[in-house]
Amino acid sequence: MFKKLLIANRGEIAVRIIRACRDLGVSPVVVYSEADRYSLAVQLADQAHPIGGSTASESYLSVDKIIDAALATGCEALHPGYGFLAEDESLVNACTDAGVVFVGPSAASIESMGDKLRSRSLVAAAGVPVVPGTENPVATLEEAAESSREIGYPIMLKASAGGGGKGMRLVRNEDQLRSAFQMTRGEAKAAFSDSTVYLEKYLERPRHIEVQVLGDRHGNLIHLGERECSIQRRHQKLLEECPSPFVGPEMRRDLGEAALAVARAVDYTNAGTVEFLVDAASSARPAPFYFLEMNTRLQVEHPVTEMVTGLDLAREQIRIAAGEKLSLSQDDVTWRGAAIECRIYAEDSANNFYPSPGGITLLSEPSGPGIRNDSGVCEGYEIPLEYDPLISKLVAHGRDRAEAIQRMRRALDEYKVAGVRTTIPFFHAVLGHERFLGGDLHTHFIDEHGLLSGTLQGSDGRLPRMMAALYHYLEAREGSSPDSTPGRRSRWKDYNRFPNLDSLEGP
Amino acid sequence: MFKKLLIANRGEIAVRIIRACRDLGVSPVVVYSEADRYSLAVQLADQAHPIGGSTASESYLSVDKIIDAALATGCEALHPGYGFLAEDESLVNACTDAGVVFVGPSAASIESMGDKLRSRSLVAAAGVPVVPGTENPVATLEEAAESSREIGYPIMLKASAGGGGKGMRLVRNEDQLRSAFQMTRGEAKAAFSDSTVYLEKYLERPRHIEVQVLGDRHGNLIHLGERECSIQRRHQKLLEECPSPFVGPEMRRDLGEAALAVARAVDYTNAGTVEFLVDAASSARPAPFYFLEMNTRLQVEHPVTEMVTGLDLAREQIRIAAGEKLSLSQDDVTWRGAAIECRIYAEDSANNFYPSPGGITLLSEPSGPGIRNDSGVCEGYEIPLEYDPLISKLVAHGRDRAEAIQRMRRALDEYKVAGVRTTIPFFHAVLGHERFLGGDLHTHFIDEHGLLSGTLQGSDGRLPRMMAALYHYLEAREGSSPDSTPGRRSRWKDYNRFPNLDSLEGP
Amino acid sequence: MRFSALDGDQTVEVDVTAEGRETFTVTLEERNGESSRETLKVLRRSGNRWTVEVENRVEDFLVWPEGDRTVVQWRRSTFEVDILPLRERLRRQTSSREAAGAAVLKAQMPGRVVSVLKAPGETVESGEGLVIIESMKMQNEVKSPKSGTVSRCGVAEGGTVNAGDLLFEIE
Amino acid sequence: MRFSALDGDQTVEVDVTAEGRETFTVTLEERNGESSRETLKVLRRSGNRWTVEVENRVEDFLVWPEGDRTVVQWRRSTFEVDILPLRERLRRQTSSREAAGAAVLKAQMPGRVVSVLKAPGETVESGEGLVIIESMKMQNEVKSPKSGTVSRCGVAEGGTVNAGDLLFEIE
Repeated sequence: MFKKLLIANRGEIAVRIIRACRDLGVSPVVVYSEADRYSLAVQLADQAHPIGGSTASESYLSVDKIIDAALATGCEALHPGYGFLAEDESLVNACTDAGVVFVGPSAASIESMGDKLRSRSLVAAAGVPVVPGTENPVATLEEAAESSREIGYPIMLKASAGGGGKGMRLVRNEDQLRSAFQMTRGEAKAAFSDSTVYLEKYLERPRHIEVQVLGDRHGNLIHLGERECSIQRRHQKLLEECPSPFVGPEMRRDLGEAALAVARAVDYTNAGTVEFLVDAASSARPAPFYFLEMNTRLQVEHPVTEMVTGLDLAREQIRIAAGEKLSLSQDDVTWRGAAIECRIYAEDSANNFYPSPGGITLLSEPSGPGIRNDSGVCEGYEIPLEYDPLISKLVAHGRDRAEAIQRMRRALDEYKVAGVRTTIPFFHAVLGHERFLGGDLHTHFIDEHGLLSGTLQGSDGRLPRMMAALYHYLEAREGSSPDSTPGRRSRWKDYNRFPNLDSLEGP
Repeated sequence: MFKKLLIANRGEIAVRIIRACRDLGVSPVVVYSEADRYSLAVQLADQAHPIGGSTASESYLSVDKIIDAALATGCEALHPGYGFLAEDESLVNACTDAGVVFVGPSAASIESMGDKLRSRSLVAAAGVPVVPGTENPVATLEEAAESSREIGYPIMLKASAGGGGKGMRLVRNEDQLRSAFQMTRGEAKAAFSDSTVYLEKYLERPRHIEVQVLGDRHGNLIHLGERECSIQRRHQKLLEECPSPFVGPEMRRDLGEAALAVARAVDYTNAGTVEFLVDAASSARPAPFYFLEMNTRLQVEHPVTEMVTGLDLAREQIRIAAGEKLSLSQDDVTWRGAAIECRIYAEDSANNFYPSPGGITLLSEPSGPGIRNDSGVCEGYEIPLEYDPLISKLVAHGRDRAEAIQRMRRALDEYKVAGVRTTIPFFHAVLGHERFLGGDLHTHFIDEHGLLSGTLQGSDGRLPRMMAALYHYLEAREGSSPDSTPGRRSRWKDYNRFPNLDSLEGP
Repeated sequence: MRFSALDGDQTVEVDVTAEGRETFTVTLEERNGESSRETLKVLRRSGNRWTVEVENRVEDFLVWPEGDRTVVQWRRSTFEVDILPLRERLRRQTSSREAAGAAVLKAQMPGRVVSVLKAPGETVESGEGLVIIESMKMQNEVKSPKSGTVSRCGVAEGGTVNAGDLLFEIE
Repeated sequence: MRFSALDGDQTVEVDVTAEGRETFTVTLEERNGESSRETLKVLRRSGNRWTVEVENRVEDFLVWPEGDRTVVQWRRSTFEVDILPLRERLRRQTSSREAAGAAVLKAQMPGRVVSVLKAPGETVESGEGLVIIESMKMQNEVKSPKSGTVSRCGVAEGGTVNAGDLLFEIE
């Protein structure tokens, strides 16, 4: 096993990997940008290496700085987490050159799956269904129009270098295609330096169901069952569960075998996720499913699989990277109960999910039976403007889906965050929705059921208004000035008093 | 199901029961003594009912006040937790009289098991082995001496009304018996108003292994496997695990059947625990085990069984009390992995476990995969002088015992409590002990391995001394006065600022 | 002590009176002109968190200031309360009357000023962009609600703004 | 700034010098007369918790005062440090010299005073009980370390004491 491992990431996933390191007896080293100096990950690590400015391009996206940090701190391995450089083969190659073990698949696997058009044909060749569409790039509008007529509208126009919901556009008829075609190519060129686009049949109300796979370097490859991630907003997952309420044992086996076939097609090692769209609206049973893409890294939502299978995926990742064999075979995998994850963001769910950066002035986290909170913050932490404003991933496990939901609602009630708005009220609304309780999910669930509108703002404001008055009354009596804006900063020093030193040391 | 339930307890178990209520949609009401006014349980409940003074006898031990609280708040059921009145049949009878459902067994079951001598003969009659000893009270010294010679020294002199480690005395020879006999009788009279004593063979290095049972009012009775609680100090459990590293499938079945026979002998319903002493030092295999006592309530250490079986025991208790059937049969019970619980007390483990009451000025609780922390406190909470100074029960679950231990050590490292001393350093010492890792446990483990001595005090004080100097340097610069004792109270108002109001309102 | 709270587009009065060390009576004028009264008993206050007994129920509130507003979280909802001491409300009404005819634009959320498009003295058309503010991954252009002249600008490129900060005033 | 810390029965000197806004050099005299020096870089302070970089490692400390002592928790151990500004140590040494011959008994832990057995002016034998203090479920009798006369008594029945509080002085 490695002695030291560099965590080339931030926030909750850096904390998650620190914990896996601790359980393995590996010394965790984190990198941090200027904005993350006071983060929980820095506090929990054995060593913290600064890598410069606050923007991602100055820090977490710089391959050179990450490799320099690994070498400077004497780390033998590097875990990329998710996002940033996690699916960038140039980091893998740089690790190889520097003699640092990359905790993840090979550069070749990442590259094959990074090109969406190439991965489609690889997967189709492996006998796994892909969404009906073109096998090759469509270079001209005429070609696109002809293919679209063959496939049948609506179609999805996709950038081959895109993924994760980026670089795609819905087209419902030939009129729309005319304007969309050049626009999508132009955007693809701008975003990915590659204007290649292709066409896929658009599924109206699909379910997003994905399968976790795990492979070692000794030829062992297993799947850990599925997760359903249909609760999305603008293609960003918000709530995930394991198992899917739609999937029975037979479909689980089919999905699992398809996922393994995909992974085998690219000689996959380490943890990966094969995403499928399931056409639940189709009358066919078992419902048809189609390969969407493969994520060649640990997913944000991996804890729901951990809760149900009892495995530690981050730990398995590091073990695999160290050359060890998988700690279990396919037959050893068992699923117990159900787990749900809510992504708690510093976003105002009552106001169109506007980001709500600022200082966390109070934090009280839920606990008790079935609850796990993978947090990246602590009281006094200031959520930076620069990154994804994820506060924590709240996970509830129960004997069945109903108990997991009950426990999640209890945990959301216990979870107290002051100083920033969060998505907690939004999840209350989702978890209380009849259709959600019935398991009737699809990727447009949030829009279709009006869960994005401003209705989350509380309505009976009588007591809150009284409470606000009492607050100002007591603040006035305690001597601060409620006449002026009682700015957030004024209270800040109670929590992180270090900035005070400035004035102590003199010029 | 009940609409409202009264929780006749405090601390972490009150919080635990609140959570079970939330998961069932029952409105939780807590009682609180003056000392518990600012407790976490009061904060989380729907309703909080004051029951007077801070001492237990003025509050949590008063049957009248508890019943009055249930009636005043309109509660249909009452959960006693553990300790206080949980095993007092007078509370059960008072509940019956008041028309309130008691969440627990019948008064008759409690009474049968409360008398240790009576329970011994009931259990022996049910064909379950009891520790060799007298079947009847020993009334005279002569009788005691004769029985002792028959049984063979060392023997244990026990008060029939005792239990839980109270009212017993070890006697190694007839000389000791002479002085011990009257003393134990006198103490039994003083403590339990009952001088009845009896004799038992004393086992030198037994393991304490207990079995969780669960019975409904429809005749269904199951066991949930064993817990090992051999890590004790003065008969108080400190660390518990499930499963026992000593128990294999065969012994689990035998212990389970014995526990069910005991429960059946008293028509037991609801959750209960049958405790056994296992003579692991005996050369016989399977090792002989003997009935010790039955606890007719939820145990402190129930979470380790919950983690391994996936069940919610507090929830099952309430369901059973509401007349529902057990949610599973014996064949449905499965055990996955291993769980360990550490009882985190406000006690100075470096100083003979002296209680360390005071205010918690900083609290940062562990989390992440496999970790559950059932806490009764929050930052700013002042641990009362009046009760058991339990801060929380930290539980770690893993795929096997080794992983559970690794995760527990990680969680203990993450757990930060300032303002009071805790038993966290003690648990580091236990979990790092070779014999513990080997599973070689017995009830004198702590004494025998010198884990109570002052060696837990840190030795290399170089950095801590530097840090203390830096602390006083910065305190001085920030304007407080380090020349005077920087008393704990001076910082108090930062955390619970309400006391300030005193001076605001004028006389 | 008397306060003025906004309820929709009306202002209503709120009165707080101390009844004892930890008990307060709060009287709230309703929109229909009637008033309601509650006795709030503060069981515990710990920073932004308040545990209050109201009508025999324990209620948990989070309260913190955010710009001009007071944010109250209660049960499963978030409330933005616009409340000021009565005297301060009267003072502000006067000053806003003085500024009548001017449009004052304030930041709706915290962010970083990416680009300032207009300077004081410049003329703007209705709908023309004034400033671009970025928060995390989203850029947001603030547009002028009327045609006129920039009379005040409270932002600078590269700086940050908090909710409620003045961005532009157009006369 | 210079401090005096107790190391066993010796006092050693500690010096703290600020090198910058968040970097400090601490020099510690060792018992053998040599001294060691570390540069402590405070990454974060949040209440009682300090995250400090020392020799490229991130170290997490909890520090809080308890009576006369400073409690430091570091890694898996708890340390009680007896440290005072040098000037204060010198002042106390003088005053303790003045009180030479007197035995001063201080509370070792917080508790409630159950019973006060002696009053000022009374004579006591060595080993005789002075006061009974209870913490949670344990009662503890504090005994006189010498024969003499009670010169001071800092406790009252029913009251509470904190660690370090004066209980009795015997002359």
